[in-house]
Amino acid sequence: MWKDGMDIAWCPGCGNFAILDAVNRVIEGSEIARNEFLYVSGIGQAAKLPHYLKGVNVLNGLHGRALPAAQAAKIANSSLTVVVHSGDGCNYGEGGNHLLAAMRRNVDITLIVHDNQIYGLTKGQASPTTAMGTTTVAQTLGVMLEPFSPLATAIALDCSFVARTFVGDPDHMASTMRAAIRHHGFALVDVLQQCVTFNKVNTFGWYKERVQKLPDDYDPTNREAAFVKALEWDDHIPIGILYVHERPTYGDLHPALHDQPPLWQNWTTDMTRCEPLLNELG
Amino acid sequence: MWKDGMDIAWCPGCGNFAILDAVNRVIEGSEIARNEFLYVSGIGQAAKLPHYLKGVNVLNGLHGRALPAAQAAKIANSSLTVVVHSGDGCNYGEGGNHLLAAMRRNVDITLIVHDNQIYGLTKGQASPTTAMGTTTVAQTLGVMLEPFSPLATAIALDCSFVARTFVGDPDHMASTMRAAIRHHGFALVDVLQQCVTFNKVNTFGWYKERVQKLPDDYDPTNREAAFVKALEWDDHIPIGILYVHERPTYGDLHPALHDQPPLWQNWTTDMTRCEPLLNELG
Amino acid sequence: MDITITISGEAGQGVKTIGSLTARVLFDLGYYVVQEESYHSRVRGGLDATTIRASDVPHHAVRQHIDLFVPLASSVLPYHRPGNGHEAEIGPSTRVLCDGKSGIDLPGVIPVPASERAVALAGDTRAANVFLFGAMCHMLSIPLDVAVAVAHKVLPAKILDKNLPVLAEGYSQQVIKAWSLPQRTLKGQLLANASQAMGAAAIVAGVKFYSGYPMTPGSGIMNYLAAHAQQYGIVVEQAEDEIAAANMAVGASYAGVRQMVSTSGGGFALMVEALSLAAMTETPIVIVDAQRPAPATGLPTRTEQGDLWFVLHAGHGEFVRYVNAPRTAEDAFTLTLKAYDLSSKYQIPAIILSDQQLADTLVTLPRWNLGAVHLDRHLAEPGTYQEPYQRHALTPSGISPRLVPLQTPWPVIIDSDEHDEAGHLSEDLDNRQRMVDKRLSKQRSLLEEMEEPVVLGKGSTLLVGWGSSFGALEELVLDNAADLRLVHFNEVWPLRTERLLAEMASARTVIAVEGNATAQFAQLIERETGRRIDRSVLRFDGRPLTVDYIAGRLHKLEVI
Amino acid sequence: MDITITISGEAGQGVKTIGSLTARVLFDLGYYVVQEESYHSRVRGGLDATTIRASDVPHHAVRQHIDLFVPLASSVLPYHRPGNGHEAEIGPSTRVLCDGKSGIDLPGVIPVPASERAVALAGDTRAANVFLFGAMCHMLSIPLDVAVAVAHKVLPAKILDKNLPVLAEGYSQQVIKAWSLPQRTLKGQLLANASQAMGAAAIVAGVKFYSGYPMTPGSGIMNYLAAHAQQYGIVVEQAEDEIAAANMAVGASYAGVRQMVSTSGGGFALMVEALSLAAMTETPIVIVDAQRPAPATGLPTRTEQGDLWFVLHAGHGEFVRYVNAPRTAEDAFTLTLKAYDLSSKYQIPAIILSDQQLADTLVTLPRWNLGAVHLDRHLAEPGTYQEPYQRHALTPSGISPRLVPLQTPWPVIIDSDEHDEAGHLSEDLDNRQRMVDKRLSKQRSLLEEMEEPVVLGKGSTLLVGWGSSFGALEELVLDNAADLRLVHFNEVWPLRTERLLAEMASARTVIAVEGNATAQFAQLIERETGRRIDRSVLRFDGRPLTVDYIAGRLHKLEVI
Ligand SMILES: Cc1ncc(C[n+]2csc(CCOP(=O)(O)OP(=O)(O)O)c2C)c(N)n1
Ligand SMILES: Cc1ncc(C[n+]2csc(CCOP(=O)(O)OP(=O)(O)O)c2C)c(N)n1
Ligand code: SF4
Ligand code: SF4
Ligand SMILES: [Mg+2]
Ligand SMILES: [Mg+2]
Repeated sequence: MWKDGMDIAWCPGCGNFAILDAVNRVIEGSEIARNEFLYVSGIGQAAKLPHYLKGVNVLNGLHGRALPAAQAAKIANSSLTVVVHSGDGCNYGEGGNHLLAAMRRNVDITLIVHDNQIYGLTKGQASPTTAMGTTTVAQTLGVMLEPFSPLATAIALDCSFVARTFVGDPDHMASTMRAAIRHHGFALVDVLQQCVTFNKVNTFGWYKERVQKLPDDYDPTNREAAFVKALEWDDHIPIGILYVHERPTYGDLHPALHDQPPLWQNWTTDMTRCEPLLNELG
Repeated sequence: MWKDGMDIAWCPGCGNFAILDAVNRVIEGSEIARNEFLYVSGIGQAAKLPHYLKGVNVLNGLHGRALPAAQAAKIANSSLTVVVHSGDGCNYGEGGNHLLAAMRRNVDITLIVHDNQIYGLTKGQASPTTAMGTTTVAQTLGVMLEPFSPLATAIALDCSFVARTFVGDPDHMASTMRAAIRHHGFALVDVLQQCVTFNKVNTFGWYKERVQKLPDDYDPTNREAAFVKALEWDDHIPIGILYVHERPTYGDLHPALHDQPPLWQNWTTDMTRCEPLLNELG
Repeated sequence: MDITITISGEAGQGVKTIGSLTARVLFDLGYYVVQEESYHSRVRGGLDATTIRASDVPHHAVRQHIDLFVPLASSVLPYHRPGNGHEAEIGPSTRVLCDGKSGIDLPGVIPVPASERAVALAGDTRAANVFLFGAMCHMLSIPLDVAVAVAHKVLPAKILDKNLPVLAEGYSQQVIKAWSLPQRTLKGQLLANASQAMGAAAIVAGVKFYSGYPMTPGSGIMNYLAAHAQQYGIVVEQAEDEIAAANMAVGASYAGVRQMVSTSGGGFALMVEALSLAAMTETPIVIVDAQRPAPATGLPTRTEQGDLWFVLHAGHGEFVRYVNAPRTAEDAFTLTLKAYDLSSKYQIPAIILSDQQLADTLVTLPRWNLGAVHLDRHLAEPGTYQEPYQRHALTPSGISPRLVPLQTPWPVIIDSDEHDEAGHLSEDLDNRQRMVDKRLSKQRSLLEEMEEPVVLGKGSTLLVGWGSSFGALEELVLDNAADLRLVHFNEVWPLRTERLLAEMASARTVIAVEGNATAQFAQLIERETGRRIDRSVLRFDGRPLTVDYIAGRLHKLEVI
Repeated sequence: MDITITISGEAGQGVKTIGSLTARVLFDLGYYVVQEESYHSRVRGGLDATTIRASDVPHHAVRQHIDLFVPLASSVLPYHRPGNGHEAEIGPSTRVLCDGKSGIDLPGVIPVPASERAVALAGDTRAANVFLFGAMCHMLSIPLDVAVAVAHKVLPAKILDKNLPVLAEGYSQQVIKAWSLPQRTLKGQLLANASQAMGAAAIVAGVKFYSGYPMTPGSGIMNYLAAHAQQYGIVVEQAEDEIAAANMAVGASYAGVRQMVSTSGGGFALMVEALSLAAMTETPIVIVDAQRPAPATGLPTRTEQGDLWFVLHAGHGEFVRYVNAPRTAEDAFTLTLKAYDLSSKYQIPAIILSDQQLADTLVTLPRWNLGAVHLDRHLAEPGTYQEPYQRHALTPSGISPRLVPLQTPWPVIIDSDEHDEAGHLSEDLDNRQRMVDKRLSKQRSLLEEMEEPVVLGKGSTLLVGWGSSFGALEELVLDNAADLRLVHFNEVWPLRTERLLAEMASARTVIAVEGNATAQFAQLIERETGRRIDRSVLRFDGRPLTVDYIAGRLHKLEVI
C-alpha cells in the first residue's frame, strides 16, 4: 500500500496503520526533536514500523533482539529518546529473556508491543499470546501452551510502567504511548492489534467488544491490585496504565551515566589518562 | 571432597551437599526405579549434581539449556521421571526464555533450582537473584538490576506447581521435592542454598533466620494470595508449596502422547504406512 | 513441448491458487512440470510471481523466457520487462492474458472480463483467478473436464461450487488455442518441492518429534510435518526460540526419538552451540538449513547458497559432521533418509543444506521407492556392548554402542563437558586426548559412505556445482555437451575428491558455478585438493541460478 | 639464570596468593618472568598449579622441568611425576619445599613447619603459604626486605599485619640457599597477562561500554574492565545471556560508543547471529573469543586453538571480518588497538582469538608506548559526506562515511534486512547486488593492512604457527636455529601469504604446530595458497604447546 510516498508492506485493514498514525501524532506533538528519537525494532510486520517514520533514527535489528540493542543505545547516548516497536513474537517469544532482563534493568526506554496474538510476517503461526486450542498452519492440533500474560509477568517483575491500549481507540493509544515515553524508566505498552489476514479469532470487533478503560480512580501503584487486573481477559480486557513503580533507572544508578554527558561523547585522545593502568602493572 | 567413592567438586560447607542428600532420599524412598529417573542439568556447580547420583540416567547439557532438552526427553519417553537440577544463573539468567516457555508448556517434569543468589562455578558474579547493591568481581559498582522473583513470575505465568524450600530443613526439602515430582505438570522448586565461597550476604544463617513455613491452612490454589506471598522476602521468606494449578499437561493434550505408548517406541520399518504420503502428491 | 507460463501479481492476490491450478493441470496431463516462486517478504503488495514450465522431457529448472504471461496487476510489469535480469521475462513472442479491468497494456495482450464475471457469477472478485485459469486452459487446448477435475482437487471445498461456473465461463471465452497440449501417458509421478520431500522422508525415516521456530524458507518442513502430525503421531513443537528447538532435538534424540529441525541461516546461527553439544554427547541430530540471502535478516524470501562455510565449521571446537546439499526435490528425499541413517550410525549431527529455490520449487518426480528404504536406528542390541554399559565406550571404529534410556536397565549418561567412557565429567587429560581421537576418528569411515559427484557431458570446460544449481547446470551441459562438462556434488562434507580430481585433470578450464558471492565451494575444493579453480560464475541477487543466467555469464567469459 | 618454580595445590588452598608473591618478587628483582596456570574447573579440590619461570633473558613460555617444587597437598604429586605428560615435571635435580605436615615424601624434600607456625603466629593455617614463600625467598637468596616489600603489594591490607611475622619466620628457617638471584637492573617493565593487556588496550582505545556474560577464560577482561569502571567511567554490563551481550554491542556501537565483548567458544556460538547483524549494518564491533577445549562445555579451564575455522566463518551469509590471534600479552595490547582501529575504519566486526594460555599467563613485557597510540573513531566529519546523509552510501572504497545519532542533525538508519543506501529495507535485487559488492569490496584494502608474519631462524625445516604458540616456538627455534625456521602469524584473516610462500618455497619440510587436533591453520594455508603442509605437531590435551612438547614431537618425526 502506498502512503505518504512510501510503499507500506502491511495488509489493508491491518491494525499497524493505526499504530503508525498514533506514533506520528506522538512524534509531532512532542517537544522532542525528530532526530532525538531512536526507533528500534526486531523483525516482523510490526518491526517494519520505524521505516515508515520520517526524520528519526532507526535501528532495525534482529528478530527478538531489539531490546538489548535499544538499551545499549540508550546507555551510549542518553540524549536519545529510545522507543522499541516490535511484535508479540519478537518480544514475548524469541526475545523473552531480554524482556525479563530489561524490566529488571530499568533503562529509561519504551517498549511498544504490537500484540496481534499471531506471527504475521511468517504467515500465521501461533505467538506466545495466541489462545489455547487455536489451530494454525503449524499448530494443526491446536495450541497446547497457556498464553503468555505480558502484563501479569511485567508486574511480577516490578516493571516500572505497565500499560495496555487498543488500536481501536487512537486517542487512548497516543496518550498511553506519550505517558510511556515520558515515564522515567522502562515502560511496557502492550497494544491490542488486529491481524486481518492471519488472526480470525481476535479481530478488531472481538477486541472492541471487550476492552474496558480502567476507571478514573484506578491506582496504578498498587502492585497486587494491578496483578489482579492484569489477569482479566476473556470477557473484559482492561486498557490503560495498570502499574507504575517510579524508581531510579539504570542511568540514575550508574556513576558513569548519572549527571554525566552522554557516554559516547566521553572521548579523548589524551593518553596521559592511561598512565595509571601501566603503573598498576609495573 | 571424596564422598561415596566420588570426587565431589563442591566446597566443604556448600549447600549443594544437603540438596544431594535430599535427592538421594527422594530416589531411595520412591516407588520409581532408579533407571526410570532422568536427571537433567545445565552447567554450574549445581548442575554437577546428576553426576553424583547412582544408577539414574543423566543428561548434563549446556548452561541455561537444561529445560528444552528435559522437556523433549519427557515427550520422547513418557516413562521417564524427569528432574532438572541447575543453578539460578542457569535457569533465571541464561535460560530465562526456556523457563517462561516451560511453565506455559506444562510438560510433566520437575525443575529444582539451586538458588544461591550467585554464579558459583564462574567465581562469584551476580546472578538474577543477587540483591541490588551487592558488589562482586564483575559488579564492582554494585548490582543495579532489581532481583528476579522466580516465584512471583511463575505465578504470573500460571506455572502449575510453585514451591520454595531451604537446605537448612532437609525434611522440608525432601518432601517438597517429592511433592513436585509427584505433581502432574511442570513443577518449579526454588531451593535457598548457601554458597559459602562467593555469597557472603545470603549465608546459611541469613536464610535460617528468615525462612518461615507456610501455615497449615495455606491455600495454594489461590493465585492472588500466592502472588502476594511470593513477593515476601526481606524479613521473612515463605517456604512451602505456594501455588498449585492442576491442569492438563502437554502430554494429556497431545494425541500422540495421551494414552499412547512412549513416543520412542512408536517405531516401525513397515513402509506401507507411508503410501498415503505418496498418494497425496501423486 | 516445452512451455513456460508466468503468473504474477501482488502478495495477497491469490497467485498461489491459480499457480497451483495451472501446475496441477499440466502435471495431470502427464507433462513434466517445474513450478518456481518469486516473491517479496510481505503479506500484501510487492511481487508474488510463479513460473511454471511444462515439457515432455524432465527438467529441474525453469527458463527465463515466458511463453504465456498472466499478470494480475499492472504494478508487476516492470519486473518482467526484458533485461530486468531477475525475473522471468516477456519477449516479442510472449502471449499475455489478463483481466480487462487491470489496465495492462502490452503488445498482443488478450484481455478477458475476469473480475467482472467473477463478481457476477460468484459474487467475489477473487474468483477472477479461476476465470483466468479457465481461459488459460482453453489457450493450451486442455479439455474443460480436465480443468474441472483439477479445480476439484485444488480449490477448498467451501468455495468450489461458486467457482466452477466462473471456470467454465473463463474457458468459454474461446481465447485463441495458441498451444496444443495433448494428454500424455506419463503416470505415477509425484509433484513435490523439497520441503515436502524432506518432510515425507522424515516421516519415512520414523521422525516423531519436530522442534523448530518459524523462519522462511525453513518453515515448509514444519508445516508439512504439522499437517501430518495427527496421521503419523508426530509431536510438532514450535519452540520459544531456535536455541530451544536445537536443545530439544538433542533431548529427544537422547531419549530415542528420531527428530527433525528446520530453519534458515539466522535461526541456524542460534543452534550452533547445541550443534556442538550434539557432537560432544554423540547424539544424532538432523537439521535442515534452508538458505536465504544474508547476512542477518537479508532477503527472507529469496535464495542463496551462502551458508556453506558457515555450516561446515559451525560450532566451537572440532567435530565430525555430515553435510549434504540436495540437487532436486527428488534428491532431497534420498539425502534426507541418508542424513538420518548416517547421523544415527555415526552418532553425529547431520545438516541438510536446502535453500529457498529448492524449498519452493515444485517438480515432477518419480514415485519414491519405499520398498528400497532400509531403516535402522542403529541402537545397540543386547550382546553388542560390554557391561557395565558405557555410553562412550572406546572402540576401534570410534563408534560406541548406543542405548537409550529404558531400552535396557542400564542408565544412559551424557555430558557436555569432556567426559569418560561412562559419560561422567572428567578433567583427566589423557582421557581428553583419547576422547578427541575417538570422536574425530569416525570421519574416516564416514568419508567412505560418500557418493562420488555426478558427471555430465564431455566438454573441456568443466563446470563445478553443488546443491540446488543442478537443474540449470544439467540442462545447460546437456544442451552443450560438446563444449561443457559438469561435475556436481550433493554431499559436501566430508568431501570425496577422487572423481573430481580426475575430471579436473582432463579439463582445460574449471569454472565454479555457485549461488553466492565468494565461490564458497570452489574454496572448499581448493582447501581439500590444493587445486585451483580458474573462474567462477556467481549469482547473489537472491534469485536461483538459471540456464539463461549461467549461459549469459559463460558467454561473457567467452567459454560458450 | 633460568629457574622454574612450580607451586601446586588443590583449588581453595591459596595457590594464587603464593604464586603472585613469587612472580612479583622475581619481577621486582628485575628478572623476566613467565607465570602459567594449570587448574581444574572447580572451586575446591582437584588441581591448582602455577609455574613461574624467571630468567635474565626474555621468554614467553615456561619449561617442563621444575627446579623448585612447592606442593601444598600430597594429592597433586601424581600430576607432576616425570612422564605425566601434561604438567610441569619433577626430576632428580628438583628441589622440593613443603609443609612438614603435608605428608609429602619425595627424594630430597625439604619439610618446613609452615602450617604449625602459621597457626602459632597468625592463628590461621592459610598463612602457611606465606611461610613457604619466606622459605623460598631464602632458597633463592632474595633479601628479606625485598620479600616483605612484595608482601605489602600483594597481600590484602587486612591480613598483612598478621602475615608479616610468618613470612619472616619462614625466611628464618635458613633453608639451603640453592640459587642466587641478585637484583638486576631491568626496570620499567610490566607484568601482565593477555586479559589485562586487552582490557588495558580497550581502555586506551576509549572503550566505555562492555557487555558480556561470564565464561572462563573470557571473564578476565570483564573483571579487568569492571575493576576500572569507576576510574574510567565505563559501563560494564553483565547481560542476561551472550545473545544480549552481542546485540548490546551493536546497539552501543551504533550509538557511538566503543565497546568490548569477551567470551569463550560456547558463548561466542551464541553471538554468531549478532556478528552477522554487525556485518550487515556495517557497525564496528570487537569481540574476544578466549578459546578453551571444546566441543560444548569441554574443559572450561584448559586451553586450545580450536575455534579458528569456526570464527573465520561464523555467521550466516558472507561478510568481511578481521581476525587476529595475539602471540603474547605484549602483542595482545597492540593487536587489540588494531582491532578497534580496523573495525572502526572498515565498519566490520573484529574478532580477537585469545585462549586460556594467553588469558592466564603473566609475563614481563616492556611498558606500552602510549605516546605512539593514534586513536581515531573514524566518524565522518562535516563535508566528507553527501547530503542528505545516507548511512550506506556507495563509495569507491566500499566504506561509507559513518555518523552516529545526534552527531549531526541527520538521522542514522540501519537495518538487518538488505537495505538501500539510506538504510531502509529494500527488496530491490539490483540494490542487493550492489550492496553485496560494496560490503565485500572492503576486504581488498583490509588485506593491505595486515602485517607479514614473523620469521625466525634459518633452518630448512619450516615450522608454521599462529597465536599463543609463539613463546614456545620462538624459544625452540632460537635454540635450534641451524635446523629450524619459524613463520608465525598473529593476523589470521584476511591472510597475507607472500612472505609465507617465499619461506615455504625455500623449506625442505613444512610442519604446522598447533594447539588443536585437525591442524586448522595448516588447512587455511592450503586453501589460501594451494600449497600443502607436510606434517603437523598438534596438541589437544588442554595444555599449552611448550618447547618440550614440540621438541619431543619433532624428535619423533626425526626432524630434530
Ligand atoms: C532468528 C530468527 N528466527 C525467525 C525469524 C523469522 N521471523 C521473522 S518475523 C517472525 C515472527 C513475527 O511475529 P511477530 O513478532 O508477532 O510480528 P508480526 O509479524 O506479527 O507483527 C519470525 C518468526 C527470524 N527473522 N529470525
Ligand atoms: C553459554 C555459556 N555461557 C557461560 C558459561 C559459563 N558458566 C558456567 S556455569 C555459569 C554460571 C553458574 O551459575 P549458576 O547457574 O547460578 O550455578 P552455580 O555455579 O551457582 O551453582 C556460567 C556463567 C557457559 N558454560 N556457557
Ligand atoms: S499479516 Fe496481519 S499483522 Fe501483518 S500486515 Fe497483514 S494484517 Fe497486519
Ligand atoms: S562455589 Fe559456592 S555453590 Fe559452588 S560449591 Fe562452592 S560453596 Fe557451593
Ligand atoms: Mg505478532
Ligand atoms: Mg548459582
